[in-house]
Amino acid sequence: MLRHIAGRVGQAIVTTFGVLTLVFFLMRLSGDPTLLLVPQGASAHQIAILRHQLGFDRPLIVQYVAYLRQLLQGNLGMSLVQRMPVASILGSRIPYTTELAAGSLVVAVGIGIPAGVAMAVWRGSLLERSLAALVFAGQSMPTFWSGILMILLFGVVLGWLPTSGVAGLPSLIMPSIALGALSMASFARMTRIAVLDELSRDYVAAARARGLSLGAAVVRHVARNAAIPVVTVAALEIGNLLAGAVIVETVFAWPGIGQLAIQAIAARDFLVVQAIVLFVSFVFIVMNLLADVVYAVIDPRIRLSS
Amino acid sequence: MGIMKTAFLAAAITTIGIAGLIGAPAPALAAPKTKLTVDLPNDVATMDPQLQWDTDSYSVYRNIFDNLVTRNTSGKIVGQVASSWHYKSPTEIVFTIRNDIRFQDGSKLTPADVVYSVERITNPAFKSPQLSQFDEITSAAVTGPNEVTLTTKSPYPVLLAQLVKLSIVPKAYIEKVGNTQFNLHPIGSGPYKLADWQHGVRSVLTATPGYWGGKPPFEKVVFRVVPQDATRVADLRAGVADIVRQITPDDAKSLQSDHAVKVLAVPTERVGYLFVNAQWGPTKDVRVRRAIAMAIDRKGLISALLGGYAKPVNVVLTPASFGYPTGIKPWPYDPQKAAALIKAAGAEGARLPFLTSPAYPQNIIQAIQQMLDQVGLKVVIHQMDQASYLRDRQGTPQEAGSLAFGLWSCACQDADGTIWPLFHTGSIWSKYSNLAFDKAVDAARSTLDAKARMADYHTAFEILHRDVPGVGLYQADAIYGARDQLQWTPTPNEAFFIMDMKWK
Amino acid sequence: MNGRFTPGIAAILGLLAIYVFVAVLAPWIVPHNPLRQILLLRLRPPLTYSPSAGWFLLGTDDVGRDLLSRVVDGARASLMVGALSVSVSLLSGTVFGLLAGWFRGWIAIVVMRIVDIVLSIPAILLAVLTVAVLGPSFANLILVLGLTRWPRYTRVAYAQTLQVATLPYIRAAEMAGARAPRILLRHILPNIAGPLMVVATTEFGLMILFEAGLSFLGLGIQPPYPSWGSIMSEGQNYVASAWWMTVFPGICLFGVVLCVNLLGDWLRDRLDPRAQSR
Amino acid sequence: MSVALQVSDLRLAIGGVNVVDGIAFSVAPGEVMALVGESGCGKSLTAQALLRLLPRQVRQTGGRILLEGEDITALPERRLRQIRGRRISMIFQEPQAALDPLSPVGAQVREASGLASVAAREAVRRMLAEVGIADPDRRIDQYPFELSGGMCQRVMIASALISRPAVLVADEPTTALDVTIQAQILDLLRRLAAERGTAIVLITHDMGVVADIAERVAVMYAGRIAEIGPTAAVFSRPRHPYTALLLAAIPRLADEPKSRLAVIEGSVPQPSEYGAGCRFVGRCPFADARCNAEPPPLLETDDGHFSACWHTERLA
Repeated sequence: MLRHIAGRVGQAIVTTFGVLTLVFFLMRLSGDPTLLLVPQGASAHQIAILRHQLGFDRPLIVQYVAYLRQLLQGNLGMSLVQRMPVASILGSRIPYTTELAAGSLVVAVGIGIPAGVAMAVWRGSLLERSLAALVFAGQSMPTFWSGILMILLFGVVLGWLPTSGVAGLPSLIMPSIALGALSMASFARMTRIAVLDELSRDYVAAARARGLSLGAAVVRHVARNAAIPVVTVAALEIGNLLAGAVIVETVFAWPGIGQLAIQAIAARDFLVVQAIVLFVSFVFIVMNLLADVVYAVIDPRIRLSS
Repeated sequence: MGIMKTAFLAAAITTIGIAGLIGAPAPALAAPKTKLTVDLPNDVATMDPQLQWDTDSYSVYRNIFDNLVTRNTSGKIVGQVASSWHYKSPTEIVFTIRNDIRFQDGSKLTPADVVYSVERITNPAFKSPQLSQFDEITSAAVTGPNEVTLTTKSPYPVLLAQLVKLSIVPKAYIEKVGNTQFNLHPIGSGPYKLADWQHGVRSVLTATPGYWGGKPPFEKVVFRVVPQDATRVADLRAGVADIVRQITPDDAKSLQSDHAVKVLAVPTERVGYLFVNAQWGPTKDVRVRRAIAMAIDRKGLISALLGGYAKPVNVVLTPASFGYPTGIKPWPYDPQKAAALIKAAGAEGARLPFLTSPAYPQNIIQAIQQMLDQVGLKVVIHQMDQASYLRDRQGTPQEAGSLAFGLWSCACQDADGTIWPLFHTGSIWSKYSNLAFDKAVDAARSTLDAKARMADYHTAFEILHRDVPGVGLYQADAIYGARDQLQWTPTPNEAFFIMDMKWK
Repeated sequence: MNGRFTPGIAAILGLLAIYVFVAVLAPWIVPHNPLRQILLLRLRPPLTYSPSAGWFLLGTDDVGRDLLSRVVDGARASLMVGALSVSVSLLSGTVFGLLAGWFRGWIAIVVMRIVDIVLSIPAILLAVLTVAVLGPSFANLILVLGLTRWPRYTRVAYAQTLQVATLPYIRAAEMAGARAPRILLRHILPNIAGPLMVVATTEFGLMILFEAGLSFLGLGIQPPYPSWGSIMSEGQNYVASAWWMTVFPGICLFGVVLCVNLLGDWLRDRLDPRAQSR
Repeated sequence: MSVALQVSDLRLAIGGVNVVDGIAFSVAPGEVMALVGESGCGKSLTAQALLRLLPRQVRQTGGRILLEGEDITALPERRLRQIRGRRISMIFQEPQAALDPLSPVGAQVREASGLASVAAREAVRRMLAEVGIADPDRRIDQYPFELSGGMCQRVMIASALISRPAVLVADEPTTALDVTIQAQILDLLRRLAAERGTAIVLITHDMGVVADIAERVAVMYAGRIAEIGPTAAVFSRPRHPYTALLLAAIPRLADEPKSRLAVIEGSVPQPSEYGAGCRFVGRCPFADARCNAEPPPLLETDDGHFSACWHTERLA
């Protein structure tokens, strides 16, 4: 188990390094923030001076090595646009994204998993078809569209919920639904397949032959067995949620790292973008390791064999 | 698990904290208004006033800091930290500094702080993007008990207009805490001080007791970040916000039917213009450029798309700026003649790349495209993000496209800040070269004699009118929406002084 | 939902056919020129009639263009973006996956590591970044979407190829002297085409959503040409006053993506032995 | 003679075709009755029907199942749940697949006992001991993956018998096990049947197993019973050509228990290919016009020995 985890971490480090490198060069190829920073009337000479002072006239490879060196010392650097340590910028945004991701997971898991179980148990019924339509509807809407319409309906017309921004739990509801709807279908589909898979196994028939009802068999035996692939999906979906958060946070003016990422790319705030990508990779790794731990908790074959 | 738990906890605490801060939106009518809520489209980029001058940032920090000089509501430059000034020579200007100003930490504002502020922003090592606005200044020195003298390279007529943007920062405090801490926890001498700044969410200012300029009208001012136009308007209607910055002309029109709110609009020095590349492509031919000028129905654009919240301009400058010429008539709107000119130039069906970014009004750009297509051109819109737009627009004549829409403001209300960078030979914005024009604008930039400058600019604008390296379209309004009780007159330079506001 | 050909699936296929039909015939069936602006008739609600210009069944947009015509014409852009970008990513992703699965060793290590790298950058960020580098154009949009999504196919193609390559008849073909390209194309590709088609189907819906998302950020189809995403993005500021600009293209987009997703799910059930009834 | 289970005229249909077509048999307490046939003959469906646990697409279209005299064919699901595991229970072909991999085996045995915790644990422990599991105190908390296949089947048997049901349906209980283990499990079943008076319906395709354990045997072919009777009689004097061919196919080495039914020429007809007459007609050496036209009835040839063939006399 430990060796397995070490291997995973090693792989993840290689991946993260690759991600960082890719993003570093992509960002540098897209220009630099100097033009965005200077007042409109600045001359070419004045722009060149600022670019030099900011260090963007150095060869790319020099900038790259300097960045890596700084990173290895645990320093994410200073945002040249906001003139603040990148770590503190990120630190102020991460809680919001965490909040949003948690809210969306509640929506996605809370609807997706029961729907998936129901779809498997009542396979071929009208209920299955209706649930399928529901979860796929959630996945088939552009988040910004459903977001805008929700804002219009619940925020502007009905006035039940804050239109956007951060204002306690009520303001979390709409963004969570908009974002959670995306993952809901993945959870439902995976749960359905996993439960169907398990339902066809002999131990379910054996449990029923012992006098258990189908419901009791699902609760006592199927649920835990089916949970294993679903946990894998959950770990992957966290990544998808972070990607979806980019648009949702922009629509709802939610001050998380998704919104920050778009703003930072637009502003060519390189170090902030790189730090966000680093953070996302980190979350990926942690989630996958967490999934491994959950497997071990659920499955005695993993727990006891290590 | 630990990480998740901590994050959740942090999130929960944030949520509770925010819920407490926002409180009830609708205040009781009887109690005096103590808290003003403002919706801005963007967060403050930096609280350090010497790092940039974007509208959202200075809407906030300009209430924390006093500047050396400022503009009054009628647009005239008046003293703020300086009580008066005089030119000792064409390159030396002497300011008398008020001695009754204190910073928010209680320390006195001295001439040394003024000198420090100038030296800080002009020090290349500080990497201020604003350096270019002040790099004509060669030295700043304390020359008397309450006196500071600034020296410029050459006679520099726009100096005072540029100094409107110079905030005075506390030397001792910055030297103690450093630039990063100063940016996060700024201290100024203005009517408000920063109480809380949640990045991307809000900044909260509270009134400075005993402010030298009088009692601030509200105890507390909350600036919220609300990027969506529609949401700012909804907040205003719902009473969640008392005043919102930057609403669209369409929203302004729809707000007129709501009696609880009002629209505050003022013509600014911001000019909407169409750049026409005189050094590359079909528009190298002056006939094509003139045809473009004649193909655009500016009045139609303004009435249909800007809801009247703009005024047509005759040149690439607004009347709010020094140097706006009176006698020059624009090219008349005449699509037939334009089409004929294009035919004569053999440019029928010529492809004109039209650069733009999401920062500019899309409907105007598409309307211009149709107007130009109707006279026989083929305009192709290239929409890219702002950074790429600037890179291409400021690149070589080939990269800059044939056309580009721009909204120009030099924040100095002077022709020098507009047509010099836009059209002077060798400027990064200019894809045009005319030595007579260069001579006129160079002359206007190096004399303090207002009459002579006016004459120079008249000459310059006549040349531009003939050569059409750009088409002035309109003077844009700054449009604010406010609750009806708020008394305030917005200014052409888009200052956002809480001190000038009142609640009725 | 269980892999059989039901009336529901027939209805979905029929609806998709209508979409494609409308998209192909758009230039001939639009009631107005989708690019023609009438500034005096901007932001008119659905069912507006103008004596000079005729009916505007779905209203007009913010520069007075007929919304119905733009939505119909937008179907073309949206479906084209979906189809072309899926083709690009399907093709490149499959080639990499086949090669990695066939040759294994360091080629597989390198390819699959790149796959991991690309997949661990949130797709929309990668797309925004790449657009910033390449500059926006229709071709670049396709390229960007394709380049962002190919790893999905590579993963599937790789896993399937590994599996299929060990089958006896492949080994037999190999021993009989068939060369790698021939084996890959004639024997392995047909065997892994099913799962790839399932991925391609759901990706198609995703790409349409993706284009809309990029348009929302101002980086999609170039104006004045309409795509559903760009119409909605132009409409977002008028959502309170001119809801039709946001609602109608959104419904069209929702409809097609829903159909494609349901179709993909049906295909998956048909092809995935694990989900078959026992 | 008392009867634990009596099945009469059982018909099961998939999409309108009777895949089990009117079979009938009965089992006495303590008796082992084998249901033997090739795969697809309907023996497993019959087993599932006995517990009323048929797959959804299968419908019972006729017949009665009497469990200790009570007809369970019409009982509601709620009553059936009280019967399953208490009065009739089942064990499966792959014991490891029939146990939930994530639950301790003891818990799964207890599930069938319907007892509360403390008493249950002791009951489970005793039951495990009874099915021959050494060190039941340790095993009770172990997971299926920690147990061997034979041990798992013992656990299954324990869970099936802990409530002392009248009937145990054993669906190919030894097929997946090693030869030596197979014999042990069969011994165990025989012993328990005798000791507890449990009637066992043994589903198998293995004539060797039948010979080893069953007192009576029913040979199924294509959804019908071809021949039924005491094992000794059927083996010594088969009265149906199918049985005869099956027996002939057993390798001569008498103690070879792994004999399979695979060496008869031709193949079992698909349900869609069933004709009007005898279903073995395609593979039968005696087939004639009558066989093609009319299904042969199941007639008693000797005492307790029945066969469904128009040509029984030719096998005498």
